[in-house]
Amino acid sequence: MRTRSLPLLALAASGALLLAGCTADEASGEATPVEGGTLTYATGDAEPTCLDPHVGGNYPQALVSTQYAESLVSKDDDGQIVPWLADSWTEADDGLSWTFELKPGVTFTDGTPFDAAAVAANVAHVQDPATLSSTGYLALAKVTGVEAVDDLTARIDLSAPDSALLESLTQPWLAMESPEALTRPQEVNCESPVGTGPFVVESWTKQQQVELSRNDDYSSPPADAAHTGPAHLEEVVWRFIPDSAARYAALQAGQVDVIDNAQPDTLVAAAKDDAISEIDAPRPGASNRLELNSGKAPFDDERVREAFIRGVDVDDAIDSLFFGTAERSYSPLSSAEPLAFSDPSLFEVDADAAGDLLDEAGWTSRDSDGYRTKDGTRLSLTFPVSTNQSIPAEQSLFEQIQAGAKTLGFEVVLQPLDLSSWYGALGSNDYDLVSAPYTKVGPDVLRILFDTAGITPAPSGYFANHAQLSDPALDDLLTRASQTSDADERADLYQQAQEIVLESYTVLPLYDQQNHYLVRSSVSGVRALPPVQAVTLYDASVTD
Amino acid sequence: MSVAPLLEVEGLRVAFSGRRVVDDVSFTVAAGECVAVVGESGSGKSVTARALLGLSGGQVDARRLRLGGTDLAALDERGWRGVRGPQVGLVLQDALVSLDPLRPIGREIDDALRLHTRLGPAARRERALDVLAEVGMPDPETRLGQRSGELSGGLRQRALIAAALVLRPELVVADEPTTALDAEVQRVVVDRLAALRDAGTGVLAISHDLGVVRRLADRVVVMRAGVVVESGPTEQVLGAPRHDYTRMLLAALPRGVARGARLSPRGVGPGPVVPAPPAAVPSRSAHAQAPAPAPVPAPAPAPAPAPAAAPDVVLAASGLRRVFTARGRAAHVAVDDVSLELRAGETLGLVGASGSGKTTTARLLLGLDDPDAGSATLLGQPWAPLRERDRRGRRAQLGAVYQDPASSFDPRWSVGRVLADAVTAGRRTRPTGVAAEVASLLDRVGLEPGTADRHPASLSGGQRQRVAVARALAPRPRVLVCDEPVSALDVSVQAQVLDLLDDLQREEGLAYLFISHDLDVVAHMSDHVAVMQQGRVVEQGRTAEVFAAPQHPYTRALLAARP
Amino acid sequence: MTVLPTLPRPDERRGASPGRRSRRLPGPLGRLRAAETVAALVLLGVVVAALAPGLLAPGDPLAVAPADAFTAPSPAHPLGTDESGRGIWTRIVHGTGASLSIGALATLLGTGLGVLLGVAAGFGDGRWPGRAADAGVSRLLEVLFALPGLLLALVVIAFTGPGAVPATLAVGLATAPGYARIVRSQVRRVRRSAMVEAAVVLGRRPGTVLWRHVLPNALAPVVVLATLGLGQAVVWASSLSYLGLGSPPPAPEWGAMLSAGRTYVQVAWWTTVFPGLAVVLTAAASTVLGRGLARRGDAS
Amino acid sequence: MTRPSPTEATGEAAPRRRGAAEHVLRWTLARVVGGLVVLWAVATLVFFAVRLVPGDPAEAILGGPGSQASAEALALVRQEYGLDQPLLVQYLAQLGRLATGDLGTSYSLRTDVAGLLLDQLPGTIALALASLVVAWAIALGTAWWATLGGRVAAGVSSALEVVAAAVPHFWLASVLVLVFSTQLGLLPPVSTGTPVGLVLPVVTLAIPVAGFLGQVTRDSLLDAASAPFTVSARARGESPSGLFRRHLLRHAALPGLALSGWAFGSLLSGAVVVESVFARPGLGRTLLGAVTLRDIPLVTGVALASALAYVVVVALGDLAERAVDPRERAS
Repeated sequence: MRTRSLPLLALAASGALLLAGCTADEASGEATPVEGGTLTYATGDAEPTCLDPHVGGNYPQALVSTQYAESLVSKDDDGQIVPWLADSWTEADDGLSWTFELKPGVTFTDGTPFDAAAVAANVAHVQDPATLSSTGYLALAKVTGVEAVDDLTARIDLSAPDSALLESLTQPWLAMESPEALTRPQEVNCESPVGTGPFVVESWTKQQQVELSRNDDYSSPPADAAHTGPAHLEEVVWRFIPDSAARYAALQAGQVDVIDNAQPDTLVAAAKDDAISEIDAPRPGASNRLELNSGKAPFDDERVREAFIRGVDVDDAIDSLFFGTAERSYSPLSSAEPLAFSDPSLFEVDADAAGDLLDEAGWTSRDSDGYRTKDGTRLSLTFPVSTNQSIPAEQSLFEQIQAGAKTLGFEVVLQPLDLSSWYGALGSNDYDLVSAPYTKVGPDVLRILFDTAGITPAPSGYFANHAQLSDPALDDLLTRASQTSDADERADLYQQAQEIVLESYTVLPLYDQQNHYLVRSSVSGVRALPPVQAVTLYDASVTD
Repeated sequence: MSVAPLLEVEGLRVAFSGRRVVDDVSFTVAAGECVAVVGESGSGKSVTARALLGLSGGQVDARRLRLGGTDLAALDERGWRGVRGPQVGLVLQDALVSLDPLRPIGREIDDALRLHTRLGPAARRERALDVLAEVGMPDPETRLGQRSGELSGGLRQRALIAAALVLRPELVVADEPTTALDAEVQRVVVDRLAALRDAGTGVLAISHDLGVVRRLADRVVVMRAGVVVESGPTEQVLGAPRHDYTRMLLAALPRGVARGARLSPRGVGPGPVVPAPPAAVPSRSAHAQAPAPAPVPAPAPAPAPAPAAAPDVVLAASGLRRVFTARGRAAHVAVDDVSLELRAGETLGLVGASGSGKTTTARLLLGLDDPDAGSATLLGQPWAPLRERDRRGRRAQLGAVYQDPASSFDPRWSVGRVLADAVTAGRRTRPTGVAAEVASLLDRVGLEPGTADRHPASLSGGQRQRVAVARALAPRPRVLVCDEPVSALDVSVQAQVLDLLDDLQREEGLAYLFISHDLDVVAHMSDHVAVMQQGRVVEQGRTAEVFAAPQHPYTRALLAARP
Repeated sequence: MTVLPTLPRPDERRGASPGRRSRRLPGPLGRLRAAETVAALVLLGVVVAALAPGLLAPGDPLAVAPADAFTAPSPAHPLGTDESGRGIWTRIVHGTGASLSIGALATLLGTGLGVLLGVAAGFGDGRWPGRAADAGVSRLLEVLFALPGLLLALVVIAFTGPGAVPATLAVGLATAPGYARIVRSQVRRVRRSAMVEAAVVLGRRPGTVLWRHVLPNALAPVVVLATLGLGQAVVWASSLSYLGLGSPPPAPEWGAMLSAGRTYVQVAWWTTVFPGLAVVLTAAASTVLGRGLARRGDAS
Repeated sequence: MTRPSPTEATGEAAPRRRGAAEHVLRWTLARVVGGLVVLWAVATLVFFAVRLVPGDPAEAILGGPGSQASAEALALVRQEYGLDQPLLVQYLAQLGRLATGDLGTSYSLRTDVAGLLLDQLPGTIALALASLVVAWAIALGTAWWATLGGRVAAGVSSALEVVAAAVPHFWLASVLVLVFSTQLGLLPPVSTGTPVGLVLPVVTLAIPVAGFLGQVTRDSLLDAASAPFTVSARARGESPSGLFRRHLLRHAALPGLALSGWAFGSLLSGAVVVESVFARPGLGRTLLGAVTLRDIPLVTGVALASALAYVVVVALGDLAERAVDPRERAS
């Protein structure tokens, strides 16, 4: 569970371009969609424990719930917030409330009307501790309550201005569910959540599949959908096939029509297969990167950090392990973030310079294994790797980094750990290097990842500032960026912040958070829904 | 009876990967005639028998191999299958394993009918019932559904014969049909085969038991090492044997041979030419607690008189009882109120059918099992029941010789180690003195000194039994318990081992508890005899008296059943 | 003909040497002897690879060369290279030690535990202490059997967490009940044999009997079984690595190599096929050799 | 001088039929009690093993330290799972719950374990039983071929058995998918719920077990083939194939039946891998997920379920063995 994302969506400024390329989308324009038919989708993400995205709140839930539950607003490919269940919205002048005009005539698939009371019930449900929501709960941190002004007008009250609210509301984890259905016991609601979406959860065979059927009364597509009215597909089978090779084999054999989490080698194989096309939809938020723990030796010495980052060449490794499907990143943010700032010059590999830096830092002698030492201490780096979150290619990449670092005189100790132990290692500050993917819409992710406050662990022991970067100037930039309403100023502040992060040599950016879908050519209309790039099958149709 | 013989075998040779085990064997069997092939282990008699059914498994060739009108030598596998069953029937020894233990005997009999006739199920069942009745099977209806394991030895042997006879073959080959059967059952089987012969069937009986052969066979073929050494009418071959080997076989039979008289010719086999002089025996009086009889100088003339002094009771049992209980079954009384007395220098024979409690009695007396009631004394001291701790110190006084010596040796140990272990009572000391004593032991049982380096598994059955005797002698015991010590041996080897035991008794004044199902052997070996039936001793007394004038009906039945 | 050829055994009478088997199938037997030679050679190679991997593959199993990644088998890399450009052959050879030692240590642990439990259960003579031990151990074995093999190993790992040491422990524990059951029956067989009775009649103490007769004779088959079991332990250990519960990467352990290679099966079959063959070959060779030893044990 | 078995002494009498019903009852009772003891022991072992694991179970329930669970949520969970009670109370409560069929709630799936297992069990049982049947078919088929096909067949089949027994499931699965799905396109690479989808998983699971059964079968086959009763049968004119069918087969199958508990266990073990690779729902996949996430209630549940299945299968194997071999066995 909780694969490759620790979802904590927050608001980011709107109005920038998303770069997601959707090849299947282009193909769909050619023919009129076929009505009816069954599409089988195979997900490599872990099977959700609950189909209600309010409960917990992770990417696997986002993927499947996008088919049956809808949010108040969405984002289009250009990064603009677009109407979905809400037709329009206004922010109060004091920024302490937002008023949403809801789309009329929408009903949940159990017949309950969608109205302002429903919005209030959903917010209350997410905020109820018994729901055990984590992602949605935190996204609504500043929400104090929902007022039903009238049937179709809902006002969300805030404890403080929150310019991230709209983007938070685009997320599947805050999708609207039938208030009637939410009154059922949680186990029941987890099995059969009721939304307003184009499909309805029919049944859930654990470890096998979720069966979804068309919602024939569907009337609430997001503003950027390709058509209106009910979905083309009559039925969707949502299968869980965790094994990457098996998933691709099933796609090849035509047993399934769409797969997610396509691994690099299958992308290469698929590129040669005319019957299969690819959708590359990198997730928003941070890029995939190595974080160097500047909070303790040896990385408390910036020279050592710089030596590591400039001494270890990762380009060849990324190229060969990902078969050219992943582009090297030089930014702390995903390329899906319009405000991402790159500075390749900081990452030019110069092994000699790196060696000099290490000499300078006092790591001059070498022990019998060839590792550098200082005062009898080996230059050793502990690197806990979450086997749940890092795909095999990534784990191989770490092995190659380990080998590359060895020539520099670094000993990198890889520790493959299950998720729980991995969190434990981070919590006890028992790491020098770590790779922790972070999905979040907008550059505000930088505040979570690099603000000094992020070093202090939450009561549970978890903290997000793995680089343990503590820079008052940076903190100030990030705070100001989150408060300004001027787009240009905001962009500038975020660029300055990113420059500070990159120049601190606490981050080695690798590539975007990979999110590749493979689609059989018999299927058209499949696209990734921009907010979190989860697939939507609303416009999809099958021919065969 | 037709003039042309039913079976003609001429120049039969069988070889296994080049090694010839049957060489130029010729004989004939006429309808209504019983021909017996006799010989010891390795004589090739069983291979000969199986070659007649194409089941030898070796390379067979013969100048002439005809059965009735069929040229057996020309048959292919399919042809053989047509002959086996309808023309030749085979009866093997020990039906427990010669009938499929997982199938009811009815099915086994039915198989033959199904394979070779077109009869329907009802008719086949009828035939099976007929043939079972014919072989004297009581309550054939019930038996059809039973498996060999559920039948007694006699009944299952009858079932096996029935399965061979159901197709009315012209020739029946019986391979050791009576071996391992109790005397009474042997007799039933022999009678059945005799009846078959009288009804006009040709019978070829393979046996090592000359007593059976004498009763059954019209003619005898004596084989040795794959070659026929002598053949002719039974009276002639057994009454006036021409060949030394035949004479040796006959001499080895203990029947009617006086107590103490030799069965084996001197110099035959590995036995000592002259028994070891008593001087070779280290002083043993130090070990003996009870006054030991003076060793009789060897070689002693037959029969050895009991020591003049009042015979001491060395081993005594009084009211022994042993009950076995198994879950879900009724308790089984294996030994019931058995009282015995064994005197120094004497042999007490214990006879009875299998399951009569002989072996359990032996185990109780050896202290391997504790009686539920009753007691035993050894050399006048309490022996059973007793804690093993208290018994262990006196174990040296009592030795044992088993039917199957092979399994009583640790397979990893050489003969020398086995004996050294016995000599030193388990301690690992005094290597030089021990070696001499081991050599002396081997000499006393008539084995080469070099035997010490060999492993029991590489020895012949007779040699193994000699090693077992040597081991039993090593602690210098006063009493030996011999449980069926010769039952697994060929008759000539049996003769040698019996002679060895006799010699040792004379030389060392040993007392034997001698257990056997073979009345002749017991009669030859024992001074006193006890007859057991269903756990009880039904009769005991001096051997000569019991055999001459049996009092108990069961003893009479046993004696009458002797072949 | 020679279909199921059955030689007559004239001197074998009922009751003679029970427990000894006589199998005389000339064909397969002759064939298997050749197979045993091959198996012995394979295992010899495996042992050499474990002790001195440099002899067979001088390269560094951890040295990465991204430029050489996914090279098909070629003279330079006889079995091709993996995702990091490391030679599969080099990694298989250098991984032998890890793979084999997990299997061997697990087998050692399994047989050790098995012998302890089996002797405790089997040596009693049906009276009080022995009987209670037998009942207790038998129950325990039944419980362990109820969690078969890999399942027991997985349950153990659920508690210990993954890793090479837990995997060894887990496989060792998982194999122990099997060995224990066999040791128990062997000890009982020898305990009840005429050999032991003969020793008792000669006045030997129980300790002497156990040490001199029962243990050596009962444990001889265990050596054979351990040879057979070694192969299975290697397979299990590699299964655990495959499931991500065994040796951590980048250690060249066969199961871990397979697990990593399976990701790339679409583009580089050799990363999966050859480490798998190493497992199969080792397991099969130890089986063949174990069976050969067993046969020899039967025959002597 | 081995101890005489009491049966040998039974005279000409028919076997004891007295108390046959009583015997069956006794057998059944012993099986049930034995099975319960096994389940109790498994539950106890697992329960105390759990307490030896470092870390806060309540945190694990909420998804590990990374879940940022609030103190209230932790308290809620502790109370719900009774983690604040003394150990003995927890143990007794656990046994009490187990006795009523309540296996608790999965940490990771947040669902009722018993219900989940009930859903998962049939798939695994079907897979395992189908594989058992196929394994037997392969083993006996090979034995048949080896028996009748002469030396070459005997050698080849023997080699095949050894290799089959040595093949790891996960590797076999990969190779089979590569060949039959990717290359030949004959069979679906992931399970479909139709019989066709069952082919590859079943074959994958069956082959190694067939290798073992084949080896055991062959040993007993050779023993049976050299037993005197085969001579008797052939002396009646029985053909080699008749001999195999009517006599040898049963003898060959006996030790295999005795091993059916083991074989079933081996299949359950293999199911862990096979279910994952072929994306089949089942106990094995559940267990793997539970182990990876250290989901103790689920691990306990799977352990109990497999122990229960094992106990039942062993009893069935025992019944089958008795049916094939009615010889009364002492123990």
